[in-house]
Amino acid sequence: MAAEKMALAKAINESLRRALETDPKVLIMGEDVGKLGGVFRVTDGLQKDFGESRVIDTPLAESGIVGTAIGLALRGYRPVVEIQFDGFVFPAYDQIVTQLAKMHARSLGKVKLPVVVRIPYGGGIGAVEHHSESPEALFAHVAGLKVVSPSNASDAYWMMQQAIQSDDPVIYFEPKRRYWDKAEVSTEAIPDPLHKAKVAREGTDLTLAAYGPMVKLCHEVAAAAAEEGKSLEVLDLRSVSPIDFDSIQASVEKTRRLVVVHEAPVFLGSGAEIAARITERCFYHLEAPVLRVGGYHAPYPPARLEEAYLPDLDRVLDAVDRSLAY
Amino acid sequence: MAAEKMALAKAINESLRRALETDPKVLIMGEDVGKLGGVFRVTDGLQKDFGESRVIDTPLAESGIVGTAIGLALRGYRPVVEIQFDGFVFPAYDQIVTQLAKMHARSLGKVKLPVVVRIPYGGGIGAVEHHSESPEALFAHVAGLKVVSPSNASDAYWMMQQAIQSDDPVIYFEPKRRYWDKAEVSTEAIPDPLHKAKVAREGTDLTLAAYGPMVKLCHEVAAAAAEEGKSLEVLDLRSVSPIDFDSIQASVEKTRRLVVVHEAPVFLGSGAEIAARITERCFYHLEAPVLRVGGYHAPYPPARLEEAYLPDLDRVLDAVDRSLAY
Amino acid sequence: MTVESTAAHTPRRSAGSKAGATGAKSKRSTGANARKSADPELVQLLTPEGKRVKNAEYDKYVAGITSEELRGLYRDMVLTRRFDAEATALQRQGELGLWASLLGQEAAQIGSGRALNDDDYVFPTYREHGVAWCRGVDPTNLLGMFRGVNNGGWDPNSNNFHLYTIVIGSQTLHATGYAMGIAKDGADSAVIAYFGDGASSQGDVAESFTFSAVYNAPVVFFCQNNQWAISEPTEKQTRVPLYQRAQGFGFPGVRVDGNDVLACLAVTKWALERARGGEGPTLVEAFTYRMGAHTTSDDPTRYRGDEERLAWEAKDPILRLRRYLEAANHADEGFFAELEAESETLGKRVREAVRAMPDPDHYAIFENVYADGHALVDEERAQFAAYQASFADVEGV
Amino acid sequence: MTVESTAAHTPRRSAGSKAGATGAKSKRSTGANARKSADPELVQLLTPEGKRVKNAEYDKYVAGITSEELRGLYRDMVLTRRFDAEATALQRQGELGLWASLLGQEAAQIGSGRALNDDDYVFPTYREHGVAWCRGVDPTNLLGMFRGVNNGGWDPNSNNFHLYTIVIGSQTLHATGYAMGIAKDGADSAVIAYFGDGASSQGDVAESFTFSAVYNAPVVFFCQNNQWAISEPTEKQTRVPLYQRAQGFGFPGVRVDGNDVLACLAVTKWALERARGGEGPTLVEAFTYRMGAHTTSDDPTRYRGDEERLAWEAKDPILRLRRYLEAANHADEGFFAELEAESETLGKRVREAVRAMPDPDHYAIFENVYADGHALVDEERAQFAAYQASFADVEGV
Ligand SMILES: Cc1ncc(C[n+]2csc(CCOP(=O)(O)OP(=O)(O)O)c2C)c(N)n1
Ligand SMILES: Cc1ncc(C[n+]2csc(CCOP(=O)(O)OP(=O)(O)O)c2C)c(N)n1
Ligand SMILES: [Mg+2]
Ligand SMILES: [Mg+2]
Repeated sequence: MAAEKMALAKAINESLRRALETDPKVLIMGEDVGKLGGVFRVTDGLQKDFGESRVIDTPLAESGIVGTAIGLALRGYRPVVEIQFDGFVFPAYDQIVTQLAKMHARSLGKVKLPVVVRIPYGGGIGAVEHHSESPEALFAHVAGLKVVSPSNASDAYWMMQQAIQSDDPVIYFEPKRRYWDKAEVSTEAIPDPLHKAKVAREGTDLTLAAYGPMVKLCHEVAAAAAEEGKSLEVLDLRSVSPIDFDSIQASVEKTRRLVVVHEAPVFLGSGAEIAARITERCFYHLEAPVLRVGGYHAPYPPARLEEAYLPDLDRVLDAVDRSLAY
Repeated sequence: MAAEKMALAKAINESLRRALETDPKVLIMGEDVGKLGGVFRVTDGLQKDFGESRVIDTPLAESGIVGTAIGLALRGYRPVVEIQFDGFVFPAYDQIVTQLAKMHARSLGKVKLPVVVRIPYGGGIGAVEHHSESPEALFAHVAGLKVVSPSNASDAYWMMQQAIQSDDPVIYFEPKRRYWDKAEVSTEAIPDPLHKAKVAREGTDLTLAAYGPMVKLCHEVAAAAAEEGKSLEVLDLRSVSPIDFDSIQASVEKTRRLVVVHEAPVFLGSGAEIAARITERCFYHLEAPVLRVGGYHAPYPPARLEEAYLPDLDRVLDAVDRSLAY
Repeated sequence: MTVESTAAHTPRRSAGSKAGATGAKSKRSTGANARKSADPELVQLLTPEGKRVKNAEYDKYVAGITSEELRGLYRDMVLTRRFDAEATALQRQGELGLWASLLGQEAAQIGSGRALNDDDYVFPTYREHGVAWCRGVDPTNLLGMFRGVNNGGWDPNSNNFHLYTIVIGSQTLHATGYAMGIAKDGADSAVIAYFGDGASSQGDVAESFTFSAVYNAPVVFFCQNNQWAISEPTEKQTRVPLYQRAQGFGFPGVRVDGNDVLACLAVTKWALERARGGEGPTLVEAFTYRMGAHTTSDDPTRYRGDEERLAWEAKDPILRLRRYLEAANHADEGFFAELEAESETLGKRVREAVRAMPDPDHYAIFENVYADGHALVDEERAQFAAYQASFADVEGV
Repeated sequence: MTVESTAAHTPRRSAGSKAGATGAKSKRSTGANARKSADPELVQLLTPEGKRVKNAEYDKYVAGITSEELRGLYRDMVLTRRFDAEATALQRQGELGLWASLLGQEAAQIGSGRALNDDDYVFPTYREHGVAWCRGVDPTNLLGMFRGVNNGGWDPNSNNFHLYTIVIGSQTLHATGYAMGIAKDGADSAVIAYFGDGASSQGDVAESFTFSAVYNAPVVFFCQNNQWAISEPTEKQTRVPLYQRAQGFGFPGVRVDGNDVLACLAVTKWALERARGGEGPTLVEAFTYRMGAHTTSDDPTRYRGDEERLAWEAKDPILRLRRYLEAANHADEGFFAELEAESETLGKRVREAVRAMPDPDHYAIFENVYADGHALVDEERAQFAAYQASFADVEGV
């Protein structure tokens, strides 16, 4: 059973299971991760099979979860902690930014903190407040953290393996609205490096760069554009810290146009950094400024407005047209 | 005594005093703000003159400080809270991001939270860990907050008046290494709007954009460049949310070159947004990519390394040269 | 439909307000350690069988309660449960995206809610539909966020009932700050902050205990221990009864039978009186049970069995009061029949109001982000308008 | 210079380890409520005058203590104070950027530090120089961050002494997690987490109480209540004695005379024994006094008077033990003279070591940001190198 079609949530579940099996130091921690298997069932069945001492239901306190995970890592464990929803990571922000991110440097390299923080993120599921946000830039700005987000089940599986094996803290953003999307997952494939972008679709006229939930949208955009005779390249960035600028640059040197798409607000979102750096690297190659499609500078809106708030086919196509019009 | 030369810290002190005098709803809260007058003496003498019920020493808990300030604002008060140092704002980050920033929208405008969060920030004072950071981008990315930073005593005075009068939460970043710099402060001048950038020095060859502690450096750079016959314009942005892009655009349309300088790490710092947006607005005007000078993607280093970490005259001049070389 | 109209018969100014509201002070004012609590003592005034039991300390707070007031409490609980059931049904029909049911917690909420005066202030979680009812908040207002048309949106000052807070524990600090403000104003009102057993673990809740104790703020912390935080039983949050938490912060804590509306009324009145009398914060732990799922998204069969629910059903708060009302002749058949009809009317009204609730205009995204405006929001709104207009052009062609 | 060499005479494995380490269990195992505490009771074994007083509960933990061990405790305190004074002087001379003095807190730190076994683990704040000494940490290591050449930089595993933590309260959660790990490993060691009276207000500290209680983690919370958090007296953090905080979380708290090294040793040994014996966390509040400024940047004359300091000087921890040693003939003149000389040597060594401490290479900025590397750091390092090289070019011309 080396390859199987499975949903993204199931792929993470299988990856966690494999990690628990292979390394006795791996722990799962979080609110409701045990019997319930998490509100999205990502940890389904793990406590049953690995016991309460490896799959730990914690008190309702995110700072406590990350803070004790740090202590467990100091003792030699490799905790994988779940934050139940994007909007609930902030009580843990202090522990993540001032402790998790900096302890390796503080110790001049003597301490390693192999902690993975799993955060289901993004919108599109019709949820109430604080359940649909995309705060990745708030972590990527902070040195000492690595930030990744898979777009499909296969990457979800392998990137989780790599995140757990990493000796650095990894913030692993799970595209919750893609949890139920299925894809072929080979449990024997040799994975790409964790922080390497992938050309998800080749094209010549313009590059669409995205990660997590927006990669699927970019595929749809490229397909729609193809019908109009435009050839778009889709880059799946996979990592937001570091960002694989070499791959973006290579693509842009070919297509000469770049549109970045993310759900997070555009203002100071990861697209800003990509635009700034790629413009610097490709100043004479770019035929148009790097354009960005993302959320607005507003709190994530109530469910009945999220369609208008989130990047969609038309908005990305609009940006593509604007770029091509230069 | 309508105009007086005073240090930046003293200007804030005078501005707070004026606010306490004018509006009985204004409160000062924070750790050690009372008898001690704050570790930088910014609130010196205020408790003595206005009493313990208006100038409040709080328990040592930043989330509690901001959270209770929100409650006081709901009751009609206008709290000005002090976070003792930049690196200690993170325990309050959840209250700031999920409550302070969003309650106005959550109430569809019925609730207003006129809370000012004062944060002495930035390096250059030879301090220990967590005392020299520049986290402004982490607040500017969040809708619902306004973020400002004065560069001189006069702005410090007036921007504090305006921040307190604002019905929105304002994160007021104080350039701690400039606390002792003196400038003329007129307590009767009609101030510029809070979020408007100022041309601090006119020039024609290149625009330097900065705010807070880096404005003084940019003046030094411009003076040095002038000796080499280069005419640099210095823009004091003053506000990081919103950013006055119109003023930057106007300057760049004239000079055609832009270098942004801040102490915060370059990666996803405010310079990224400025570069991205100005490139979009001025695509055909720019002779060179927008260049950025700032901190590295590393935890703020120990004091004996900060000189190498922080932007200085040579590093900014280097960027100016690189820009002019395009 | 407004609550006011449906709730008109009920005394809003605080049930049992004629009860002896003094005299308790001398006994209580020993402060922090007044309530020694080696063993959990559950304050109970009505047994599950509906028998009124004596309580030397708390009887006085409901001593003068009238039949009408008792019927009012019953009516509040029945209508709240009915509203709650309607909302659950509306979620199943797709009219709401989510619903957090209060089923089982009616006594805790109505008892505490009816202890309040109009000028007291409430900081709820996301489940205080019964308290909202007592405050006269239009239930339709509560449904907006669950339908996804807004994130709350009511004016907290209309009924001194703050917005629902979803981030667990945050509102306890807002409540404390508000109470500090009351003290500063020299006002004699009080604040009540609701939170759950799970929330008790959050740092913010501990900080609110610290601040309220240090500033002696007039706030009642009302913890509904409904035994569960989603799938986690209370043992995952604490190894001793939660009401004991208060003592270490220097104020009293008390555990009350959260399914006994009279006891909840009495204990909350006592705590509010302490607050108003300048004695500072109190923690009330209402020992109750979440009879339904955490929310409509939850599946409790994954983590708890039926026996527990059955045991708690026997302690049902509404049934218990009904037995008492009937046994003590506080209500006749006509009352119950009329209430049944009123219940139906309420259900129908809520249903209709929700179905009629319009979707917000897309431009609402850009509204109320700032009170004083923000250049970036203006720019994005303009871009959005231009983008929308581009479709109009296309459609116009 | 290493501590090991200077500290060679002192029994590192825990002073008084021969003392009866059993027997306490039966009395303590009632758990949370074992320590009823309506009034603060201060555990004291040595009066300020150096008189040994009996204590039925804690005597047994120091019952077998030898003269040599007592002299060891004295020597630890004297050398720690000397080191501390030297560091303060070095700050005045510009060799350090800042110093956080432990003056006055020697007994709390040495007493608790010497209660530990080698395989126990310590999570300090930024002021635990005396505990570091007990652990055999080279004092020079402590000075690096205050000189500004690093942010700590020692290997916590070398002496089971974690890095200093500046963000108030954070380390109590790390300590709890570490202790959870010990329990998972089935090891019989324990963890001690230091924090201050001010820190007690931080949400993180409350969360560490919750987690350690729920998981029954083998951790001792050691709060040095030195009466001040910078300029704020303890009343700004709590209105009841801090040791009482523990009870509401379900574990015992005890207040010990923090200027009495014997009492601190005994109480900490008791708490550690509880931890190792599977009885979970304990809170020890060491009631002591910060005799100096908060740090060398602080000016305490702005917020407190002399009387207070004078009152506490009479309770000086070192003087008190000296009186006892002399009165009970545990030490002679030779010992004190020798210690004075050793003290001088230590001061000299620290001075020389600090002055010899090189500034770090600029490239250190880019080191140890990540364990596995990061493309952006590599890129910035390369840019930095190119930029540096551009000067070399200029200078070369
Ligand atoms: C900070 C935060 N973390 C996690 C959640 C997700 N969540 C919503 S309700 C809940 C359980 C709350 O339990 P409790 O406090 O007992 O209240 P109850 O739901 O039982 O009324 C959780 C974990 C949240 N809303 N906020
Ligand atoms: C989160 C945080 N807020 C503020 C500070 C600034 N600060 C440093 S020490 C201190 C007082 C600490 O008091 P206490 O916990 O009693 O320890 P002590 O210094 O007395 O040993 C403060 C406010 C900090 N280091 N961390
Ligand atoms: Mg609950
Ligand atoms: Mg202290």
